[in-house]
Amino acid sequence: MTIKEEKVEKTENVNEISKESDTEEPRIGVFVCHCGHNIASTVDVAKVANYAGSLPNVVKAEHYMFMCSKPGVQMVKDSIKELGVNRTVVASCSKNQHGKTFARAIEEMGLNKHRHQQVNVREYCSWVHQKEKEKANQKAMQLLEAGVNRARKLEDVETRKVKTTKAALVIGAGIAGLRAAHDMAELGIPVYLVEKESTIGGHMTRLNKTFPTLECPQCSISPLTNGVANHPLIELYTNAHIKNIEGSLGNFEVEFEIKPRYVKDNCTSCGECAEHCPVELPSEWDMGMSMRKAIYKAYPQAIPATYIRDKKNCIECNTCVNICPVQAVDFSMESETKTVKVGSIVVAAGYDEYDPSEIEAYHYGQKGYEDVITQLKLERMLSPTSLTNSEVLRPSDGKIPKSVVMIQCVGSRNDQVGNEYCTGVCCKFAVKNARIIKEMYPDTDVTICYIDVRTPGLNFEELYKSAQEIGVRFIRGRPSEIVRNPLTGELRVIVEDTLSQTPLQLRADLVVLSAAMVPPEGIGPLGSKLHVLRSKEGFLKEFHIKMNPTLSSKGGIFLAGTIQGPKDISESVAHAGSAAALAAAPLVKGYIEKEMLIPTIDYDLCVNCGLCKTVCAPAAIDLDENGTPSVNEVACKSCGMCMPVCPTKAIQLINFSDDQLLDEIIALSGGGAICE
Amino acid sequence: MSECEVIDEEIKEKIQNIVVFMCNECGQGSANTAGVARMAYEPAIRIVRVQCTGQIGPIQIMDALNNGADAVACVGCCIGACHFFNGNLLSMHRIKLMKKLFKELGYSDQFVNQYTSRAAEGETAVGDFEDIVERLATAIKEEGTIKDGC
Amino acid sequence: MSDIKEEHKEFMTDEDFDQDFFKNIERRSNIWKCIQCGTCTASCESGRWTALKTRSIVRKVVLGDLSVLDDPDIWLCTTCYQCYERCPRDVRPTDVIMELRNYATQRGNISPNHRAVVGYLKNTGHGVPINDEIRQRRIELGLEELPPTLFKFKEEGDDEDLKNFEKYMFDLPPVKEKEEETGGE
Amino acid sequence: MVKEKTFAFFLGCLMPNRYPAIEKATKFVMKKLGYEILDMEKAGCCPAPGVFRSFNKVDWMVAAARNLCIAEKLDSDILTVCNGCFGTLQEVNKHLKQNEEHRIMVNEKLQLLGDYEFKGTINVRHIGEVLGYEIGPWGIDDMIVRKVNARAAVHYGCHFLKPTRIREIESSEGPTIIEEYIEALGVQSVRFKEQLTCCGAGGGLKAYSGDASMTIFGEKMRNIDEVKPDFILDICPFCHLQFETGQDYLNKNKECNYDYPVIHISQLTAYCMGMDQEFVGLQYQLMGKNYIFGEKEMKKEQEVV
Ligand SMILES: Cc1cc2nc3c(=O)[nH]c(=O)nc-3n(C[C@H](O)[C@H](O)[C@H](O)COP(=O)(O)OP(=O)(O)OC[C@H]3O[C@@H](n4cnc5c(N)ncnc54)[C@H](O)[C@@H]3O)c2cc1C
Ligand SMILES: Cc1cc2nc3c(=O)[nH]c(=O)nc-3n(C[C@H](O)[C@H](O)[C@H](O)COP(=O)(O)OP(=O)(O)OC[C@H]3O[C@@H](n4cnc5c(N)ncnc54)[C@H](O)[C@@H]3O)c2cc1C
Ligand code: SF4
Ligand code: SF4
Ligand code: SF4
Ligand code: SF4
Ligand code: SF4
Ligand code: SF4
Ligand code: SF4
Ligand code: SF4
Repeated sequence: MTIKEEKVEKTENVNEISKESDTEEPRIGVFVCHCGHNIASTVDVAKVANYAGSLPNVVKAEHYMFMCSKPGVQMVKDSIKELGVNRTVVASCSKNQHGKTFARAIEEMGLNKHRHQQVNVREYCSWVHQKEKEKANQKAMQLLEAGVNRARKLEDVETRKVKTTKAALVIGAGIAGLRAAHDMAELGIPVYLVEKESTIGGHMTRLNKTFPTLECPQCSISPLTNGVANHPLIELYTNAHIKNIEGSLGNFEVEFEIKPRYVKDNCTSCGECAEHCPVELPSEWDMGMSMRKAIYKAYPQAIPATYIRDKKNCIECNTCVNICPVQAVDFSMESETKTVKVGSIVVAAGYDEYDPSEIEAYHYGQKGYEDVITQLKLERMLSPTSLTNSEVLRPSDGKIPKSVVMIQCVGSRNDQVGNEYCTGVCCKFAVKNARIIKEMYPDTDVTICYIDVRTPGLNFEELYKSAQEIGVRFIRGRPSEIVRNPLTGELRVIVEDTLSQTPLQLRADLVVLSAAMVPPEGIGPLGSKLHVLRSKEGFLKEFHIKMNPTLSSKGGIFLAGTIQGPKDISESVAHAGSAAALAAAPLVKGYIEKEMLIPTIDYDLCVNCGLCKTVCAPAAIDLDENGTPSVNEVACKSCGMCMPVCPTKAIQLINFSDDQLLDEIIALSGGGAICE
Repeated sequence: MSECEVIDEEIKEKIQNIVVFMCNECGQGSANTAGVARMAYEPAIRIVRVQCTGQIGPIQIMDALNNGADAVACVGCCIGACHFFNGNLLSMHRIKLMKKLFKELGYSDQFVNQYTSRAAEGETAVGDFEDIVERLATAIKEEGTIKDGC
Repeated sequence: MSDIKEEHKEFMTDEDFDQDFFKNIERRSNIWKCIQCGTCTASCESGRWTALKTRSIVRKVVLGDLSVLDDPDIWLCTTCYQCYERCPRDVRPTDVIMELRNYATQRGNISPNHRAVVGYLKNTGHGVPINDEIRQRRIELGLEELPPTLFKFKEEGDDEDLKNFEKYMFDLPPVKEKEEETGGE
Repeated sequence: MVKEKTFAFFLGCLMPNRYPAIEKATKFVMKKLGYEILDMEKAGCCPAPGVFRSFNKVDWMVAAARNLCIAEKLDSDILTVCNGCFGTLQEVNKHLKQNEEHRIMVNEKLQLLGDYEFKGTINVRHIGEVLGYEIGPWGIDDMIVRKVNARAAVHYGCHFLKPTRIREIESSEGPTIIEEYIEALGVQSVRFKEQLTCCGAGGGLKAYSGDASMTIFGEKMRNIDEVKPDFILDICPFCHLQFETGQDYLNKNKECNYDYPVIHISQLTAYCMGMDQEFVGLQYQLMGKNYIFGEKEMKKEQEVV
């Protein structure tokens, strides 16, 4: 299957723009609203209207009881028809409340809606200065004058339709990426799913059981993995890496490289090759809990099922080549580069488990401390396919531990290692695993040392309680260190039980560190290829934490799952669903409509310094090979941040230019007509 | 707040125009909420609607002061909640530099300030306005108005 | 310092705390961020054997509980810096305790032994002054009888530095009426 | 720029006034290593970080700055052999270099004490770091004439490595600098339980509450006794004092029977460089008076060949 690439046509205008706006003489109509008594009881509306009438270019100045009423709106319309008014100013309530009403009115009369200027004399004046009528009056006049000044230079803003490419890219095939890819495909959008590992499913496939229901993750995820692998609209690329991304919302061009597996797709997954391969090494996927060969499949249920040869460790004995019944092994395979066009991108690159060796007092990874492991390793130990046969065995001597101590917040909530955040998931998985161990080995003491137990939400406190009920011991205190007796090799966890103020030494046959979830390896380069910003913790940053937690800083690029910050599976799935819906919307619609409220660049002034690009968060400014900037009209968010950094005032946001603002500022600073 | 009341009338009379650039999101929102709730504040406050505080630079600030404003302030969204990603931080940084410059030139650094507000809470905007006036009044008391310094 | 509370007092109230007292303490904002995790107490080699509970001391500072200044426990810290190294909120409890001791000193809470050490410093320039036995030993080892430190110059009549030292440095408040005897060698 | 291969030798209190043998050994070692050692005339107590900093942090800084100024006048980095002196002088030196406000304050008060002004031109070094890193196990081999075949319980003390962000020498949780160094002298370091804990002397505790100090120390000795080393090796005269008087105290009051010699890194190094056992000064110490290095002497490899 190949995805049909739709031809992207040029953008098209939605509204007609009258080019005369630059040259014609402004004829301004001013309307002051009483708002019943709301404005009129504080502000002398007649006087204000009168004053407006005296300002240059004002051809009509009136006041009326309710400007938003039908007759009020009609007054505005009439002025256009009768007096040739080409810019309107209404001094009434806020832009949010009725600004749109009047803008729509003038649009109906054939004027561009951006020629209306709303002046807020209610919320900003009469309502807040009820006791100071004199000053309120003066202020209202100033506000109005500022509005008129602003109106004088208002320019037309066009709205454009931009065609979008009906295809999407998903980066990362963990649970979040799979969910997003599947959701979009179900909406009829062709999806390219790019995964860097040889298999899909991400961390979830490595877990033993998932909280809060203690379900088998393989069972819950396999309908989705199979669904994705077999979906006619999804093209899956494993062992693949993003090389380059260009373009913006609606039209991206993505280049990625697919590394060779050295096994062709006709592999039947019979396993003959691996069985005879002489090279054996610890499996990364299993965190060293099992062995794999140089030609291997990460785990039995792995998708794609095709085997892969690990070129680095292979000794090229050719056994596999010769033994394969279908001649699938092919050492001549080479990496392949593919370029695709997509309209939206969903990034679902997931997380990594924090490496606790940084916290030296816990001695993780040091000689003699083999029995200090992380929760992910414990998950692998417990899992049905593990080397230990799902038993919990001490790495040092293979015995079942009589006491297990779990340490919480390892690498989270820790200013010294630079991770201030609470991972929010580790309390839940520690409680889960503690309960599982206690159930398996009732004679084993299981202790969780915590600072706070954070198990909010439906079913999670219940999980916590169930762990308490079966005898998991909770100690409120963060262990200071794990000490090893050099004579006996015995480990002890030193902790204060803060609730009873007792310093304790806990004997521990096995110590399990609840390590934080941190940004995945390689996220830096990927982030810069995408031109999206990262949070201080290194995750990709959402556009707005409340209102848009799935959009990235750049339009058209969405975030799904833990790449935006730590989450559990349910949250990752929900997040991915939201990302998929938002990413799909413009593609399903086929176009995006955009007001061209964007900056223009005066190339006579521009000195190609590139400063505007550095502050533009949505990466809407492109520099060509000479360093000459141009504004990507689709990506621009109309923030105007590029303006003040420009040393030559070359870049100016339409209708918010320095020049236009100056006129308004003059009036409001007292430098206007009234003061003279 | 209470200190606001002790500002003597004489100084208050000197404060006529304070230009406040408020962003289109939380800034405007909070000022509108304050209005709806009829929360009184100093009439000298003159609000300019801009897209984002990140749009305001020394040009606008100096334009205002040169044309007679007694002080200038920018009011944006809360840190981390900027609707244009990080415009408020950019502005904050810029205003910090401007304050430094003012000080070096021998002016009070209270003629320009940066604030945040929340759209749903008029109090935040009014609190900002009160603080602007208070700081300005103190500055005027100690060092005179910016016009005196000219 | 006594552990017995006034009998009629059932609760501590806001009046029992001085919220402002520690407002000038260094790195105050970090101290306020303590999450009472107990890493410091667990790290504390002194606290294992003594009444010193580092976490509780930090807590009292946060609360503004001035009794901490009369608490002999703050003098039990050996400045081993173990808590300082490990505190996840970077509170640096060792520094906090050192600063509390400064405040306690101003209140006259100084043990007689510590007073004596300050006395030695002011008299000889050394916290641990030399004695005749060591003078002899130095000669045996082929060293100068007296090291070229302040004390030697004082013996030779050049004691201006030491005098200034005595005059301007480490002024301790006078001995309190009922100063408790504390152990020590 | 400070002079090369030259140190202003900061004596402190305990070394010259209690363990002059360490002073002797250090001078011997540094000379053999080709360093010039300058006397710091009119230096005083560092002053001790636990005690004096507790009373008045400002005065503590001023007194330390006075010592630093003496070395600045000599244009030389300071060499200390004591964790306490190192703690105080290094910390104040770094702090005053960075903190202008405090520098001004301290300099104002310094004028009262004489002609002193802190400029921030020198660094403060510890013998452990000079031997362990600058000379290094790789470099010491050429300098020694004999090796000592022994098992030592190494005690780092607290202020040599901690606070790590100020000391910037090595991690405090699993340091190896001293172990690697003494290995080059033939001495094997035996690991014991809770090796890196405090000896219990610091922070003014020894003076404040001898009992508490001895309780902490008692545990330390029990852990050391478990591995039966030939001697205890330290890098600080104050720890040295604690190990000496502490063993004595435990023997007298707690029915213990310890007699572990306590040896400073300078003493060990000096012996290996050929200084006579007599000058190592064990005969003056309370513990292990009869310990003789030579009994277990090891030939250097070259000599064997
Ligand atoms: C010990 C432990 C136990 C847990 N237990 C539970 C539990 O019981 N219940 C629960 O709900 N949650 C649990 N979680 C959390 C759960 O693992 C995560 O919520 C979930 O796996 C997140 O899925 P994801 O798709 O966001 O990330 P991931 O699973 O990490 O998937 C990301 C995918 O992106 C790929 N990728 C990364 N970078 C790139 C790149 N540059 N290019 C292409 N591909 C890339 C990765 O290879 C990976 O396949 C647990 C976590 C841990 C650590
Ligand atoms: C004190 C408090 C503080 C909070 N602070 C924060 C915060 O700071 N940040 C944060 O992220 N979250 C906060 N929250 C949580 C936040 O309020 C919720 O997450 C969010 O409002 C949930 O939105 P919702 O749309 O799901 O539900 P709701 O806001 O409850 O909306 C449900 C709507 O459905 C309507 N409805 C109900 N039944 C029917 C029916 N039968 N037919 C038709 N309509 C119906 C209701 O009238 C209502 O309009 C806070 C919650 C509380 C209680
Ligand atoms: S490569 Fe060949 S031998 Fe190996 S699993 Fe596939 S089909 Fe079987
Ligand atoms: S060629 Fe490589 S992968 Fe194949 S069997 Fe030999 S070692 Fe294994
Ligand atoms: S979820 Fe629990 S263990 Fe994890 S960081 Fe938060 S409080 Fe610590
Ligand atoms: S219920 Fe709310 S307040 Fe209580 S622990 Fe849970 S999240 Fe916190
Ligand atoms: S207005 Fe300027 S800074 Fe803002 S998005 Fe557009 S180009 Fe970027
Ligand atoms: S900042 Fe101004 S001068 Fe510099 S590149 Fe951008 S538009 Fe051109
Ligand atoms: S280690 Fe730090 S955060 Fe934890 S209780 Fe002690 S001072 Fe507070
Ligand atoms: S520095 Fe003091 S309080 Fe901190 S662990 Fe050491 S002895 Fe305890």
